[in-house]
Amino acid sequence: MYYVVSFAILVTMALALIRAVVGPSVYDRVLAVNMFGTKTTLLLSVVAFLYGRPDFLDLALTYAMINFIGVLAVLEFFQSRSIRRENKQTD
Amino acid sequence: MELFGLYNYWVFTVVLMIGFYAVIAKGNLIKKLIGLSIFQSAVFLLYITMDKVDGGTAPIVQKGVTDQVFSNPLPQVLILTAIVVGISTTALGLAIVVRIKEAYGTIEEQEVQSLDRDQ
Amino acid sequence: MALVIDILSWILLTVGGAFIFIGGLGALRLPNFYTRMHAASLTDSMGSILILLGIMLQAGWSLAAFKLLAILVFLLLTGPTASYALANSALLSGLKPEYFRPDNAEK
Amino acid sequence: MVILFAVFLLTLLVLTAVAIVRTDNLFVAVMLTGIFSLLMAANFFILDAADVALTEAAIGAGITTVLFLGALALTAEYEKSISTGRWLSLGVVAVTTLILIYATFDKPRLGDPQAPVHLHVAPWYLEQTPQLIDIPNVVTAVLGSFRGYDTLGELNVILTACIGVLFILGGRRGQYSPSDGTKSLSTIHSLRHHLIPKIVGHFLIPFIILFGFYIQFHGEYGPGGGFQAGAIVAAGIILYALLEGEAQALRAVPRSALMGMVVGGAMLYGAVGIAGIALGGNFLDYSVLTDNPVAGQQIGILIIELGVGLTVCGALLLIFHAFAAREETD
Amino acid sequence: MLIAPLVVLMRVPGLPWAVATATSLMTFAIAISLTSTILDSYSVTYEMGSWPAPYGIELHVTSFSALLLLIVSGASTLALIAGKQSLDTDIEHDRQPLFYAAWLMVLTGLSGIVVTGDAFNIFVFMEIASLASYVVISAGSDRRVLPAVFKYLIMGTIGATFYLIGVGLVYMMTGTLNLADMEARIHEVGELRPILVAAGFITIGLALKAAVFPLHAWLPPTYTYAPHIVTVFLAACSTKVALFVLLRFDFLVFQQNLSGHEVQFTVFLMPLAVLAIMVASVVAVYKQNLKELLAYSSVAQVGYILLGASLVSVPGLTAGILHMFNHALAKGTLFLAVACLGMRFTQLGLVNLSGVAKQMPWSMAAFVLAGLSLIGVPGTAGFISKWMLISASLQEGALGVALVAIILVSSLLAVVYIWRVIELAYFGEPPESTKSVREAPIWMLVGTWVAALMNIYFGIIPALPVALAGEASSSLLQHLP
Repeated sequence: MYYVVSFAILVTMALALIRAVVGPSVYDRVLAVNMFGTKTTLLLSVVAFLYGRPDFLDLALTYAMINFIGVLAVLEFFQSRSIRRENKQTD
Repeated sequence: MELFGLYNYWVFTVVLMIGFYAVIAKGNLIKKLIGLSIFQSAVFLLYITMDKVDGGTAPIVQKGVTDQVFSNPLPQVLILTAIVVGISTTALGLAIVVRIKEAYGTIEEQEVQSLDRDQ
Repeated sequence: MALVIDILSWILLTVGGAFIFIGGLGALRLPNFYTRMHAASLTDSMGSILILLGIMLQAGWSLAAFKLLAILVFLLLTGPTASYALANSALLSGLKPEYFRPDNAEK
Repeated sequence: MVILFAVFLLTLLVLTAVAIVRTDNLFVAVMLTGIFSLLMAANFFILDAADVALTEAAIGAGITTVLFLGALALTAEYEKSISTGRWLSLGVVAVTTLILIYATFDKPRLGDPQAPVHLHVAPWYLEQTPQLIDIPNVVTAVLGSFRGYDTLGELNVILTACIGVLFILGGRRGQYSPSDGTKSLSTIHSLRHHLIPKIVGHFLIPFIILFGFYIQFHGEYGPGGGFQAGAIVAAGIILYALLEGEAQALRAVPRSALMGMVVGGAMLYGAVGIAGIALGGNFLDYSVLTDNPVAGQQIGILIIELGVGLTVCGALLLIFHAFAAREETD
Repeated sequence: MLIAPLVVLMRVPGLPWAVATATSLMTFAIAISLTSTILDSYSVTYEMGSWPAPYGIELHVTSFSALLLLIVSGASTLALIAGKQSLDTDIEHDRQPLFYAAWLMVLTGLSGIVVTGDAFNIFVFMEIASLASYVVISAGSDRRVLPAVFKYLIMGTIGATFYLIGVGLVYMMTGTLNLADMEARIHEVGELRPILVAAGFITIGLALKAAVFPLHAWLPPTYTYAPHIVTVFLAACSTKVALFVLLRFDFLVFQQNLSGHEVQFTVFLMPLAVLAIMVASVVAVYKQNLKELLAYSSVAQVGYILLGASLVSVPGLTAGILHMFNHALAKGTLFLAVACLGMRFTQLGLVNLSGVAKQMPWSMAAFVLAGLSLIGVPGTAGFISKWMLISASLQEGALGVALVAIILVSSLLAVVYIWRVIELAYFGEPPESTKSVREAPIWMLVGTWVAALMNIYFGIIPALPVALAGEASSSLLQHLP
């Protein structure tokens, strides 16, 4: 059973990866990265049970966290950049 | 299965070389650093590949379970160290790139070189 | 009883997997950014809930179940937040035609 | 079956790497690097290296991405597609690839229990750790005690990087006098005007830091330890900086405190080592710390992990602030 | 006493010059005491954390490492004592604590590499040393230092990673990281392909770090634009330490286990060494910047060391190792003298230095002495090692004669490039702008002269380094048939 789920997750990861590579806009890529992170988290939870080592769920938690921080960092980068561009234009 | 057993090594080689190519062929300094970090990650893969044992599990002893096979802890320790070394190098490299940008106004290797030649 | 739980968790897992897969498909196939976002973020949340619930049923009452719950709460908090921030900043910079084309969005 | 997962993930890994090299948008490349790290970490996990996966996720996917973004904000976003000596480099790469592939055919198969790696030193660790040190996580035991000297060296590496970044970016600070324009930029410069991320973030930060401490002190029983914990706590504080702005985060945890953490952590490690000598053992010999060698080992590992955590966290944050501070005065 | 190299490792800095110098001095003292122990008993080992060798990390000090430790700590101490004023002018005051911290890290890294007996530990300390040296180099005031450091960083990291790959492959086949243990266990798998490839990777990686000829691109710009005192330290040590690891790996671990290893050594490394000597010497002759000239001369000197090693004989290797010591002395002195000049001149192009000997006689005199040693004039340290190199080459028959010819020609080239400097400095007319230049500060002169006199001392009484080098080379080659 776990196999089926993890396979679905893997395929979705591949799809997200394609979206991240293809783009076209940067936001698409951020979206894909976010999806990718969520999928990795899920995959890890599933595999932890697949291996019978549920104590490794810490890892999945870390991934979820890092993913969130990463996405926020990216967005913050965007905002500061667009603000800077506006400043340049108004100057 | 026999072929899959070597697949990791091939991936290691290919990823390593992709990173290496980025380092030596790309002119953009940040791209070079990205390549460098890929290059280093590939080595991590080599080490982690060695430590896998069939039917093994991560080397954390569980209470009450006796007949477990564990993967090799030593390469993992080495790679923990190597990851930290990797990020240290990256951070330092980025700091230098930022300074280069401030001093030259560009982060393309060729432009930096031509600016130097003009001096 | 154990069988019921097994079957229940299997159903949850399968449906969750299906959700996730559909979401991935949507994110790949839909025509523009906002629709893709719609596909990805909603199925993400639903899929995570289902899958993690499924595993929780398997885990029973234990530390693992608690951790799974933590992961679930975490995902449920961060996922929509990230989506919101993403959509927001896309909209803000959407003035630039590079990222957002009104004619595309109306299709 | 699991090996199929690995094969799948590895293939994705290669694709990501190719995409990273091919794109000329540096920003995209950095994001793909994040994906690359996550994939790598998932792979490590499947290959039974839980500790490494944790570290790679926290440091590789989290901190590295943030640092790259910080540097990108200071430099340029697009790469000009000048490649220097493309054919020569392709040639070098091809030759090296062939050599490496050549080497693979005598290598032990993945997971082969008869591989030399599994026969010589490693079994000793696995057998002796329960008796000599008696903590479940063998990785932590090797890291902290058997190869403690390496870890000390590694601490010095990150210390050096921290010193280096501060030194390199710290120069000529005076030449930037923030004008009014940049002031207003630095106030807008954060996500603080977004209510939802802010509230959620504030809700999460304590948990992240708490989780970091859990990883720190649970490192002997599960995957985790000083490095991971340091990176996670640092990530939590970086999140705070993202939400509230750089200056606010510095007010909460000032630079001098961070420097104190860095130096103090390293000192702590050293002090344990010296204590070993003072009590009649060798350098970094924890057995002599108490009457019972096993308990001594445990205490020693606990303390040095704490030192490692402090240093890593402090150093990463200092590096982050060094980049972010540049950005604001830019 | 054994602990003391480690005390240095502990010294977490944040403190300025005095502490740095004290620590460096302490290391030097330890190095001396270690050396005297080594002279009595062949080698010293120390088990970190009391774990037995292949499991824990072991420090392993042999006569070879003692020699290197002497070079490293001596160069650091001398450079620090002599260079305080020079560094004060190069680096802003508020950044100095960080600078000295990084300096100590270089010292830590280099001495760590030298004393350890564990392959992975070498990597860790190599990274400490190189990261810290990027930092101290980047303190240079010219903006061209930045691309130079970046190049060094890229090449250095590639080198280190190659080394790591090599170690990984060896570990994969032997299951151990301890050098001595590796040596014993590699027998069984010596003929397998991963080991061959590993040998290749380790050699290339370390050759990158050591600036062996075709891989030397990072060295000249780095040395040229680094702060003068940093150049003194690095020129004296960093490539030598990489060479040390290279020789140790090649001879101890791979030597008797790979068939045809000597042939590879001779076929690959000797031409490289010869090319390095010739090409770099010729380039040095044409360089217009004093430091760049000396940097290219360094590349040539690395060639000499490698040439000695590639003879794969005890006298040859002894000569090579001895040349490490002597070159460190000569180059250290030369760069110290340059640092004295650098106190008074911002531009170190040869043109600017015209007639400088009239204003700064003492600095230039030291430069001349060290230059003589570099050329290999009898009575200086450089003569001893070149003489040994020549006599070792002569044992090799016809090939040896050719090598001797090359050594002589390159020595002539050295005469030419040193003479260019001397000619300008002594016989050139000082331009108006430099009339007011005074002699360098007294402490720098004292430091420079101590170094210069050491050149003479070890030229006349070379017993200590010769003994260490001889013992080192015979132990490296103990398995030779």
